[in-house]
Amino acid sequence: MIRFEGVSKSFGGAKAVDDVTLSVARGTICALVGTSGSGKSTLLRLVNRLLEVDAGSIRFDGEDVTRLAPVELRRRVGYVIQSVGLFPHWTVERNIATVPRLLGWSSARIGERVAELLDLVGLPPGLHARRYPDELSGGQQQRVGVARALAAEPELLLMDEPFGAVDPPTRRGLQDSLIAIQRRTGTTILLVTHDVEEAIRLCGTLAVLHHGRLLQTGTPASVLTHPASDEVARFFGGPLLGLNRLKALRVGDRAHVADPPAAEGEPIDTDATLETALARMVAEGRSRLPVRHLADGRSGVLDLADLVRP
Amino acid sequence: MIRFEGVSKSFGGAKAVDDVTLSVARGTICALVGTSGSGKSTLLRLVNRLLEVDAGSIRFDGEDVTRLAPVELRRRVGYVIQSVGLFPHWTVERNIATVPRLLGWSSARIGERVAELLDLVGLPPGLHARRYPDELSGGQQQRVGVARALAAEPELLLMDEPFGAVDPPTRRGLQDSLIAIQRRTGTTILLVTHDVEEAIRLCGTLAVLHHGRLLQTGTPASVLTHPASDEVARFFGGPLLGLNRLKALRVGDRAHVADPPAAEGEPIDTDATLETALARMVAEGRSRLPVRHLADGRSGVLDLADLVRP
Amino acid sequence: MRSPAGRQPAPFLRAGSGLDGLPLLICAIALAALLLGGFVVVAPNRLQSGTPLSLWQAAGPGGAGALLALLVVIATLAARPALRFRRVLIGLAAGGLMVMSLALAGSAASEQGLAAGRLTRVSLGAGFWTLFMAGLLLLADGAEREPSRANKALPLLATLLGLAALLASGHLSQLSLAREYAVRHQAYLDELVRHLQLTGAGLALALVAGGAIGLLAYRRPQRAGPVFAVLNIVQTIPSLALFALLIGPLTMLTALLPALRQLGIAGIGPAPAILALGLYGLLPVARGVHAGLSAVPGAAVEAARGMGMTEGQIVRHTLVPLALPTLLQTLRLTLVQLIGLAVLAALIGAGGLGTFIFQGLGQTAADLVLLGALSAIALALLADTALRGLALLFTRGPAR
Amino acid sequence: AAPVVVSSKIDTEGAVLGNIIALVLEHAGIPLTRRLQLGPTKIVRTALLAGEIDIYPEYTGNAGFFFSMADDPLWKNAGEAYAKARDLDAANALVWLAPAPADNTWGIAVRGDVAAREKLATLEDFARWAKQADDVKLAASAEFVESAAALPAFQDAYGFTLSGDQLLVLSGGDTAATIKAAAEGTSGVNAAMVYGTDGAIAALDLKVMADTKHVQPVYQPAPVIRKAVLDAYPQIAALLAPAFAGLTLPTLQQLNAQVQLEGLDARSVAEGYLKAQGLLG
Amino acid sequence: MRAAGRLARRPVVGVGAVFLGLTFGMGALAPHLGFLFPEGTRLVYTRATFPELVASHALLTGSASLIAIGIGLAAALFATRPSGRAYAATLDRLGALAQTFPPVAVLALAVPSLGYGDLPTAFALVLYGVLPVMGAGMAGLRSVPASVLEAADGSGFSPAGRLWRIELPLAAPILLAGIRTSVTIGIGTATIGSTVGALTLGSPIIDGLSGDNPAFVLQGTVLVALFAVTVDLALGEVQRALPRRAP
Ligand SMILES: Nc1ncnc2c1ncn2[C@@H]1O[C@H](COP(=O)(O)OP(=O)(O)OP(=O)(O)O)[C@@H](O)[C@H]1O
Ligand SMILES: Nc1ncnc2c1ncn2[C@@H]1O[C@H](COP(=O)(O)OP(=O)(O)OP(=O)(O)O)[C@@H](O)[C@H]1O
Ligand SMILES: [Mg+2]
Ligand SMILES: [Mg+2]
Repeated sequence: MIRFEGVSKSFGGAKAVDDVTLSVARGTICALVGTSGSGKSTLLRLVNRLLEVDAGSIRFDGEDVTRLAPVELRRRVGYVIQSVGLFPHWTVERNIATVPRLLGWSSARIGERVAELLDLVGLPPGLHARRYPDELSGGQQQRVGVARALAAEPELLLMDEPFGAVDPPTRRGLQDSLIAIQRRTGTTILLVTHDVEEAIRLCGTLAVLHHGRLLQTGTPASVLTHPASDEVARFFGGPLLGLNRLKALRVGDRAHVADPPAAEGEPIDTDATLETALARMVAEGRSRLPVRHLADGRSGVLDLADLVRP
Repeated sequence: MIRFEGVSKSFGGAKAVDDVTLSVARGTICALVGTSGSGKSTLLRLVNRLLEVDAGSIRFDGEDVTRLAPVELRRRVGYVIQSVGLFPHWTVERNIATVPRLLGWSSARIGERVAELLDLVGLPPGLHARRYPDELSGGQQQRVGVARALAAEPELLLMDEPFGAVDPPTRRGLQDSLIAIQRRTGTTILLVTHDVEEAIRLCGTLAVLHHGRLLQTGTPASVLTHPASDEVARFFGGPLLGLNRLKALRVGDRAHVADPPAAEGEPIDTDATLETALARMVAEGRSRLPVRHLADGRSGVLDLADLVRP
Repeated sequence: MRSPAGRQPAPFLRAGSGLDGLPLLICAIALAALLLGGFVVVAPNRLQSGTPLSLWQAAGPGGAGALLALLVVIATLAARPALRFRRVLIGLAAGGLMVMSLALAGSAASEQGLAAGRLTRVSLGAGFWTLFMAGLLLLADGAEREPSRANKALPLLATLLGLAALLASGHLSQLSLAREYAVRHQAYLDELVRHLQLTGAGLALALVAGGAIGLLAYRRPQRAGPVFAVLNIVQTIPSLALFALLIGPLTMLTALLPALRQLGIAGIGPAPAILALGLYGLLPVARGVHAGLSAVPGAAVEAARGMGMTEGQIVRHTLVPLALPTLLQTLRLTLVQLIGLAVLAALIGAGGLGTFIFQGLGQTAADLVLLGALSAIALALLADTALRGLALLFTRGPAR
Repeated sequence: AAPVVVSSKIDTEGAVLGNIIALVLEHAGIPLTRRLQLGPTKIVRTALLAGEIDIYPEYTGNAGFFFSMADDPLWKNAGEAYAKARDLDAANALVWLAPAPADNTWGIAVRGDVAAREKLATLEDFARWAKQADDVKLAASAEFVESAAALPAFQDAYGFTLSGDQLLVLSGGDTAATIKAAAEGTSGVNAAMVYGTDGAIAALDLKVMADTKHVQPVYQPAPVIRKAVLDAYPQIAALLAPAFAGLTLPTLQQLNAQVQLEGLDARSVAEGYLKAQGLLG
Repeated sequence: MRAAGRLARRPVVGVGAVFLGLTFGMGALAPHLGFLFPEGTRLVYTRATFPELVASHALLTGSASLIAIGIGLAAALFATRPSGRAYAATLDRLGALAQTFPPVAVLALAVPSLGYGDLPTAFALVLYGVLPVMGAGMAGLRSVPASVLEAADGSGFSPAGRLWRIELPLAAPILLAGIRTSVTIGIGTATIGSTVGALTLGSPIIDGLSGDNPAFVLQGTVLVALFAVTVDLALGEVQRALPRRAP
């Protein structure tokens, strides 16, 4: 879907992005993580040509983006900007309708789409459609920003810290909505985040940037299990790296066939994270949990000891 | 040291703080946590009389704060404001010297103190003393804000999300500095934070606010083990509450005398958190760790199963 | 979103508490001025200064009592913050104060004028003006603080209607100001139109050129510094000097290019006046446009670009609407400034309301000066109010 | 043909005379544009020379300044002054039409009460008073103080000097301002520069000091017209002659007073005068 | 040394030098400029020397500006204190109203009560000078971030200490810009004081305009324009040199 090849970008001599090569497959979510100033936002902006590459190429569906007219390209690519950037003089409704209007959709179709999107991001249209951005809380604003980027069913979604400024419970809710949306629409997403947990929860691929260079790519599990360098390990929690690994691994990865008698209690799903399993064990004071269904249809158990299996 | 008794405060009819009764003992750190708008900042401002209580009383060292002259009171109480608020026209040095100058310290004494504080917050004085706030990164600014509040060795320190705008690794560094400072000076601290981990790491007492009301107070371990209500449980991670509990409990709470043979490997300290222990187990793929010294001087072990003991 | 700690409102400003100090203060000043200063001034003829008559002497016990009663009403209303429609009522009372004091002055002028013969002139005194100004300020203050648009407009419109009715009734015709107007009502209309034309043309010039400069400065920030430095120097040249300076070059220009004269461009008259007005408007317009555009949140512009808006659409849908409050404010300030400056155009033969001022100065007829000056002020106030109203329409209601 | 652009100076008398010209031409059916009270002498004269205006009333004595020969004694003789002005301006393709008899010359007036107390009637009396008393304070325009033909000429002829403290100089000041300052004694002023035709002198109880030595040039108002325009409308000369001939000193003073003191419109004052003269049918 | 060199290259030095040179040299220069003007024009202004005119103009505008700055600053301070905030809008409006009044009219109306000369001129100048200072003062004081004010209060500054050490230094750049505007407006407006007997650089301009003398108009115009520009640039220099930051 989107492929960076040897992409570099400098600002006045300083390299913000340095020889990055990275592919994101259609329908997947890829997280760009890295410390502040590592070039994440710059990389996103290169995709929709808010910036132009200095060297290398970016292919969107096989086509070099520099061959596409910027305005057309941007209408095919949704963009959630780091600082939300809602248009303060337009209602929520009108904000979300921005791209559809630019594309000249009929107003009936736009109306339907806006209502649908508001539902999707959990804002009842009746309550919120006609409000202005400054009448919304920060979290609601960010949801509108996401809805706006999704409006014209973009093939690719660029999200720059979409939930950056929200308190933990709200943030979890937004992540759940995003997962649901992505499942429904199959959009490809390139997501920038500071938040390790968010990256692990949402994304199939992690790409770790540092000083503009790509340090490592891979699934959350592989990156956390085998960090390529100290930098990567440090980013994912240093001494607590091991714990973050539990966020990346799933019950199915470690559960084993139930040796009857199966454990008591409410069984846990195979695709729950090991972290959730551990939390339940701690909370319930037990070291074994029943597992609902293994991949092969049989049920099983998860032992505390399974969590620390190397 | 500081005692709130039935304190209430309204803004135009809406209660921001509602009948709060709370004591903070000398030399302890108390965390005020709660969702956005729950009245945390308001409660702090009532202490140094940037706001006045509507009802109830606040006693500072046994004396009602309304009896103290506001200016005197504020010079005895350090205040780290939520939005940093450094004086942009003054150097770092001069910013930190604010209260000592107001108190009329000699310049030699001020110079010494500033250098000492800069060291304490990890900013080499030679490099930073003569810089201006806008030449510092956000994290460095927050450290200066903390140093400024500490300058005159206040008896009480009010900190409103002192490390709110900093990325996770830097934040951990700042928390470590704060712990060190507090250990050295024995200052009483009232700390507002959004960050559960921070609250648990730093504070001896948690006070959970919701819509202006105090829902629960207690040690982190007790609050996390026995949340008083669903609200509290939700704030501390909902399904992941159990994991957060591991942050609040220490190895010494669960380790037991070594049944020889003791476990292999580098022993862990008794005052490390269970979370750290778990992280090591996951990282090293082991379910048993040696413990350096138990409270009674003997050495011991920590088993994976100890983590989930009810 | 983390909300920055807002500035704490002063405790006594909190809704529903305390009394409103401002109307009380204004009433007190008005009362003092009435007791100390003359309400009207009676002069033996048009040129000589006259002797002041107090409100009591001029309006009799009835009139004086009625005016004082109105002041008491306002003060009472001000002291009752809980009252509904309080601001509207104060506004109406303030308007009543203006209309009534003018009416009383008109009556006094008729009586005194009839008593003392043809040459006698009755002018408005310091006491009257203080009272009138007090009414005006109360009206404006009320309109600004009142949240509802309808309630804002009501006292304003009522006052305007009252003043218009009073003027139309002929009740004021014996006031010196009215007599000055009466003998030159034809010329007055011409000069008023002339004044508007001059101002309008100067404003148009300033808007086009200044707008372009402001846009340029926004697009190329590195050029903004020098451009504004040069404009600043233009602004610094005293108006009298600028008007005078333009006569020479323009005369020379028309001598060289007689064709220009066909276009009505000449060394004296409207051309240099408009040019000078345009030059003066340049800096405020350019600065306002630059500031307005620069204040548009960068995030909104980036979002617009990221959505795939073309540059034109970004300007139309994002830059202009978001900068609009500042742009309207710029328009308002520039217009008001130019209306005032256009008075000087009369000095170089371009006409306008300044004509009356300079004629009046020549004849030392204070009321003729006032006729010109008050007209210019009224024009400026009207323009100001109208553009404020316009700005209000363009800013949406609830959240601000 | 193009309309005749009628103009005048900015002062009161300019308004009256300009309106007289305009009304007469209008009555005779000559198309015209009014640009009355255009500005001070400089502006109006420049405009006439530049062809931006076609006709305006000017004072014969001023020609002395236009041609830098103000010191010539011939300006003190009414007939010679007019003839000289007419001849000099012929080179500029300008025609001076027949002047009015009124002489709007510069003079000095003193407050009535002061004049009575000090027994002042002539400039010789004034000089005596100015020499012995130091409470004389004269309000005057800068032009009056500076111009060799004005105050310096009086001082030379009558042998007195006024110090800087005894003068209140109003830049661009008109006699109305000086008269008012003297009448009201503002800032201690008790004497004023006046013009012969000022309407307010008597009404404000000022007494003009007689110029017994005839120091001043003669300033008779006359319409000055561009020759090209006069050629296009040759009847203008004959039309304006009777209107200006009727403007004697008392008449012009009275007309000015109607504008200045009564505040009447210059146009209706002019109309009244022309009607009274039977010139408007 | 380097600072002096840098200063020498600032425009204010050049413009100021031309201004001073013309002030003292105009008398000598004027007789040679006959070719510029119609024949017979008197070339040398004699009522007062140009240094006298400049000195008198400067004294008048200087004192009026000081008063205007004092009043404007006091009003701005009052309007930004808690007790005065309710009066801010009205003060602002009063100042704006004073500015719409044409200065010539102010003079005409002030003379009967204030007499002729410097007094009514100074009155008009003060009337005109207050608004820019007041407006800029309010804007500057309001521009101080709320967080900084809260930090100052929280540190235990007294209200006066907060004003003096925190608010005024931070408001200074904006305030100074207002003072700059006020003073340049004053220099320009003072010229019309000559019509009521004040001695200013307006005297040659207005005498010239009414006395058919373009030479006087030009001399006065050039000098007053240079004066205004010099003072404006000089204040700009002060603004630049003002420690954005205090030691
Ligand atoms: N327009 C620009 N001009 C100059 N330098 C820039 C520009 N944009 C970004 N940079 C620099 O490029 C580097 C990368 O910036 P970028 O915004 O991509 O970082 P980021 O990873 O998004 O950081 P953050 O997490 O703080 O948003 C930084 O050093 C930044 O200062
Ligand atoms: N000055 C004020 N005027 C009116 N309402 C206020 C004021 N200050 C705070 N409030 C209101 O009081 C409530 C509590 O505010 P407070 O700032 O104490 O919350 P908080 O817990 O600090 O929130 P946050 O975590 O977002 O900083 C909020 O509803 C807020 O809107
Ligand atoms: Mg970024
Ligand atoms: Mg807060």
